[in-house]
Amino acid sequence: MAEKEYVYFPGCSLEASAIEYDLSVRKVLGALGVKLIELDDWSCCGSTPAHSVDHGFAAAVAARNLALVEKMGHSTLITPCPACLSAFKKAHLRMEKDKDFQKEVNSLLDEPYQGGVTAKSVLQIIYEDIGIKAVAEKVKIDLPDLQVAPYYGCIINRPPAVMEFDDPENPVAMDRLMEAVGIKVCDFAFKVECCGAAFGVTKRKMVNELSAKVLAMALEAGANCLVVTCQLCHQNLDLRQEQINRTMGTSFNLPVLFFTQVIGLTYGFSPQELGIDKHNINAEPLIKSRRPVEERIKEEEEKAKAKKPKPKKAEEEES
Amino acid sequence: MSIERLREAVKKILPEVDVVIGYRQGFDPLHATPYFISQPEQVDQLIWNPLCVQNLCSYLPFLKGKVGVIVKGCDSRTIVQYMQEKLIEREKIKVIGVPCLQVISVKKVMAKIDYQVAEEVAFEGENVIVKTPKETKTIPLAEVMPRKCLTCQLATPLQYDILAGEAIQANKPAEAFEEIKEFEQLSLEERRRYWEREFDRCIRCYACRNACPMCICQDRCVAESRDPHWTSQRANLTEKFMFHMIHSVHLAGRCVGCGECERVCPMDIPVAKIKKKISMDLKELFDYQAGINPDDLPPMYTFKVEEAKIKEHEL
Amino acid sequence: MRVGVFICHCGNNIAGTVEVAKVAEEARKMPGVAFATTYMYTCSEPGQEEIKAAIAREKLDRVVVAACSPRMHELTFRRTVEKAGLNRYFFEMANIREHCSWIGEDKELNTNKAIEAVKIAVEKVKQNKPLFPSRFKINKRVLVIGGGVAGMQAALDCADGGLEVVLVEKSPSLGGMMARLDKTFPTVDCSICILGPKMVDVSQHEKITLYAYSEIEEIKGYVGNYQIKIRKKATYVDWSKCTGCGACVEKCPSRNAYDYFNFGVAPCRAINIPFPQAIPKKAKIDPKFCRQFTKGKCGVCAKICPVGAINYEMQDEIVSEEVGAIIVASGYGLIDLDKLPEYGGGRYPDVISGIQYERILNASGPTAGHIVRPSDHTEPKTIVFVSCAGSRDKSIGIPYCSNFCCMYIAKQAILTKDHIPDSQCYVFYMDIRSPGKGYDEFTRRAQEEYGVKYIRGRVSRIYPKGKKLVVKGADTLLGTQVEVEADLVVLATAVIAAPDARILAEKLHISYDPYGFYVESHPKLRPVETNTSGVFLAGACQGPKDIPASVGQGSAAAAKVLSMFSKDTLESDPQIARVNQNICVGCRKCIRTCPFGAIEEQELRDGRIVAKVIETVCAGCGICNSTCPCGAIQLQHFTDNQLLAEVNALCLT
Amino acid sequence: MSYLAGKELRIIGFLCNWCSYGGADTAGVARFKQPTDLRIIRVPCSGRVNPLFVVKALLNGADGVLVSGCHPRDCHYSEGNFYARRRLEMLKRLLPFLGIDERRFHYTWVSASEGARWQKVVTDFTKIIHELGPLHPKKESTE
Repeated sequence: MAEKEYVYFPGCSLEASAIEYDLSVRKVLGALGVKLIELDDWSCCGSTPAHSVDHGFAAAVAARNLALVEKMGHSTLITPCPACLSAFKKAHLRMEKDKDFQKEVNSLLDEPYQGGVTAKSVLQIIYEDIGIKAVAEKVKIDLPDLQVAPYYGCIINRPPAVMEFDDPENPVAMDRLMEAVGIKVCDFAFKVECCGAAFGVTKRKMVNELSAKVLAMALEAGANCLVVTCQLCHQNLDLRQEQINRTMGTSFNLPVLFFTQVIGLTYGFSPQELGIDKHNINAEPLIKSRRPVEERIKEEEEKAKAKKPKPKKAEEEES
Repeated sequence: MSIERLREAVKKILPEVDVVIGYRQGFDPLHATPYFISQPEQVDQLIWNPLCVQNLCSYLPFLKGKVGVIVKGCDSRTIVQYMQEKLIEREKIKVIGVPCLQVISVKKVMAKIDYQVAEEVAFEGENVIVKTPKETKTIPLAEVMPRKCLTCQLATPLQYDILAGEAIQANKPAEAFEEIKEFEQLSLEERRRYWEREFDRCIRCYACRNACPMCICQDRCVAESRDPHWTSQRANLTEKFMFHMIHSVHLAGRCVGCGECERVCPMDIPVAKIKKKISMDLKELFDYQAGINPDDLPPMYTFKVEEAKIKEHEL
Repeated sequence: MRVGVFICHCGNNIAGTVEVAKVAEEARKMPGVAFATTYMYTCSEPGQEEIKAAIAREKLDRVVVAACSPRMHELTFRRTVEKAGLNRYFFEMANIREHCSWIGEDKELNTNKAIEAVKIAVEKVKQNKPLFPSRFKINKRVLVIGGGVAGMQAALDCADGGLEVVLVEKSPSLGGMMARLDKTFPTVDCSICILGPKMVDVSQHEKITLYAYSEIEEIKGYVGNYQIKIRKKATYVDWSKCTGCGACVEKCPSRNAYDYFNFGVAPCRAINIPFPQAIPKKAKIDPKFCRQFTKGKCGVCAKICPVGAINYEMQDEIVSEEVGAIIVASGYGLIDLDKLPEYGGGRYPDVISGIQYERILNASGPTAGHIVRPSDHTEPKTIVFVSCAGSRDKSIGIPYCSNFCCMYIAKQAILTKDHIPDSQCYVFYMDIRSPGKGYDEFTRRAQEEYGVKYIRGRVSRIYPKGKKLVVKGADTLLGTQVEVEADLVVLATAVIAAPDARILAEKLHISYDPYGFYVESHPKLRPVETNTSGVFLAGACQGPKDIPASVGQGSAAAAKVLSMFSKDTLESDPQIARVNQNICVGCRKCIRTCPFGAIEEQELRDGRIVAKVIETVCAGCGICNSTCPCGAIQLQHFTDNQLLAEVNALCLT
Repeated sequence: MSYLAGKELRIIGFLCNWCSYGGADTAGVARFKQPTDLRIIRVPCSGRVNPLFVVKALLNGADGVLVSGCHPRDCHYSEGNFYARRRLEMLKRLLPFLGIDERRFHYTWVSASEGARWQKVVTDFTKIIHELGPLHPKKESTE
């Protein structure tokens, strides 16, 4: 696979509360032969606080970073964080559509943004640019006990007109990637339901209720682990799980992993390298049964041998 | 190519046709004029040299019976276009092709000999030698080449039944519509003033139209009719402009670029320019060139349900 | 030349924003205008009398009426001037209502615009020539496209009126959507019981030729004389032999064919008869599933068939018919469930469409009328109906209302309660639309007698939870979130144009709206006519419609055809191309560009070749006119000089 | 008598009877307000519009010309707008060569049901022509 190179925007939380997401992204993309150039002098994406105050301002905060990408002579910016992503995409789109708005925003910037940058999520470039096949090739380790429910959250692919990625109601990118690295995926109805997002502080009860639902539905679907692509979802589902149990009288104990961590494990990185030990809910019991992927293949071959082919006759009758 | 071979060719086909159209000397040595040959003895007066500028094909749609015609490379596109438009029955025409690398612009020669009477004209190698009462002037052919020859790609005709001479390759750079692209560099205002200036000189003599091989309406031209009444006879710029627009639009996708219109214009108006512009656009839009392939359809008389090159225009 | 100009107030519609008196005053100054006046309602009878009187009194030889759109009243006024002894084409209309008074706010500008509109009309009318229609014979047969209830009604009415009818139905049986319904609202009587007899009448009527499982291949010609090519699709069963005994269906080993009639509620055999009351009741093979075609071996049906009707080599067949008029009743379609992902459409087996539920309710349906869940064939106790599933939803390009969902949901809820007394139905709705006769009473019965719970609000999503489906939505009356755990969810999927509606429209040269429904020639006054004379509309192909409306339109279309055919000849529109053979140079460009092949070569005595227009074939588009270099061929009433006069009126000022 | 100098410019529209003229009617019935400059000439089909009508208008005093027909494939005469599309495209490219801004001539497709679209076309086109200003500044004096 050809060497790829991307400008990388970690975003604030990946340097703090979700540092393990950053670690695992760098490990996995590294293994996939992707070179990450961290956007130098990157600043806040403007996400939630800014646009609730002023759209022009919010766009400017985001566009500053996009302008920096242009300055580096690049046209693509990738970020793991869906909130940053949507901030970039929204700013870019509105500036493109509305010339007056573009003027207004650029007037706030030292370096005007020319509109030449496409922002993509890490999930999107792994799924689309690198591709299932390349991802599968790198697998070394099998995780037989893992049964995941992929949870996409609300904004990584919505609104479709802005995000232009995957199916807005029934996204499949993570499902396919998990399957590609040999993980059992459960059919999960709550893929894009709301986890309560940033209301954790102001409306804790509501967030607990919503997150509880997501966790309950995951168990419902037969999963023993949630896989996420958004560190805010992760916070609500992992960090707050005990809180949920307390307030809702539930007793969830459901590990929540970033999809890059799961891929990382199958690539043979240790849980520590991927920062899995940083999580609140311990995933170790689920993943300790790690074994070389060859073993699984052997096992399957034997299974195949075991059951003998159906008689021709039957197939006529069937249908 | 030698005049003998041409005369042979004419003699050879004369029995099969009612008339052969060629050239002979006109009112002075510097002018050739069309010559209608029906008797063998006329053949000796037949001439062939760079003075033979006229596009003789223009007569074909209006002649009944079987006709022979002497055709230069550039003129042969006219034949092809007639075939496309079914204006001639090819089998009734005997085409005598003549290889040709250039003709000369009589106007340019006249200028060189500052409008003296030409007593003798001779061609030696790459020069034309004109004897006037005052002097004998040797002019390099290249210096008196008409515009159309500068980008000529058809040294040998596309269509012929007999080729009088050896087929030769064109030796000019291909038409790249340079002059059109150059002109389009001017501002709108400059372009507008340019055409107003040019067309203001028009005296509506209709020479351009009458010389045009594709103007098949001739005496029924709408420029002079009252029903339909597209233009009045008033001599103002608007009406002149309108006439030239009619001429150009009627030739859209049909103009074979023979340059007759410009050659015959007594006021030196670059009337071929607009047609060339249209030809350029149609080549780009429909990949079509008039007078090249007999099986083509002129683009204005056909369509595609999905037009690859035409995009919807937004406001 | 003495032109008379009549400016209409149209009550306040025009006079409100246009100074009509000023327009008349200016009109009087225009060269050639001998008389100009204003009138309150020019189209009214006294208004027309006024015109006639003025023509006589003022010796007018041309008339201009400045009023509404010519598409509205041009014909009216042409008749008026004709009654007054002028040729009807010595008349022009200036549109100062739709194109002026209704769209401009500034009275001064409107007035001036109206004055110029009059000026254009005056200049045009001065160029007008008298034109005289010729008459041509018509073929008094009618083609009906579509064998649904609207098409059958139209066919029966025409046939009873003595016309020969050619009825073309795309599917293997008559009946259309109505044949699939269980009961009909608001009377709750059995759909097929009232439709069946109609189907029989159609099949037995000696004046009706039925082509089932056939489609329109090509339509040529013009009003009064159409040539139709019909494609009879291969059924692989010789219908002249097939008795409809069904033995083949019994024995067919391929049991997983898609059941089009039942909208895939359950699979059917590769050879099948769509439903018990089908007409014609003949079997047909679906080669997509038949093993003889997929695997190249089987032949069971051929072996079993007592009359040897099976023919695997059968090919499509093209038959020609000639008719004088066409009634289009091609019906409607429904959006696919998977267009509604937020409702799990297509993903969850127990989320079904309204029409699928009809089949489940239906005694002759795949479940023999027992209400069961497609997933596990258990009886559902809680059923949720979601109205406007796709309808009134700009986001998927369907802003319109599907017309009859509110009613059939109420009906289905009532039927559900009848089938399963201990069941509970919920209906999520935006508004209850029940304007028909007895309709609102019906929806109230559903709520009051049958205890159907109506929740006003939209459903945001549906997701499975164990064996159940959780329907999550808002109750906008209580202002709360609601979640209903349902066993079965029925989506009232939006009505859309039939799949091939656009293709058919292009064959018919009729226009369709942005959604593919056919456009009637006037929304109020000409609801079954199209802008193509001789082509009429019936049923839901023109827009979502319930049964009574479709039947009504079917009869209306039939009446239009009968009245058109009450004469033996039709008047040909004289607004066609005419060649001035003295000018024509015979370049044949018009012949090449005419879309109708209405121009042919003609050799004159002097051997000149010129163009000649075939009057009955020319449709009057004028392409030839703008193609002809010397202006020899002119479209009458839209000649170069007439259009130039209009241009000059505006430019040479 | 002419358009109101200063307030309006001279804009001429050639509309096909079946689609665009109907679309303009639909807009009127719906009371969709529009600028008043446009003067409409009704033709049976956009295929009837000889490019020379547009030239004639522009040379003789029009500041803008609009041609509107049925959408491709939806022509009442099945092929008229296909010919129109080719011929008018040729003209649109030719005009600037003669020094006339190509924005002064617009051709488009509006169906009988698209009243709102018609309103937008008229409004936008009129706006553009007013931005460009009169094509014949000395018009009054020249004739």
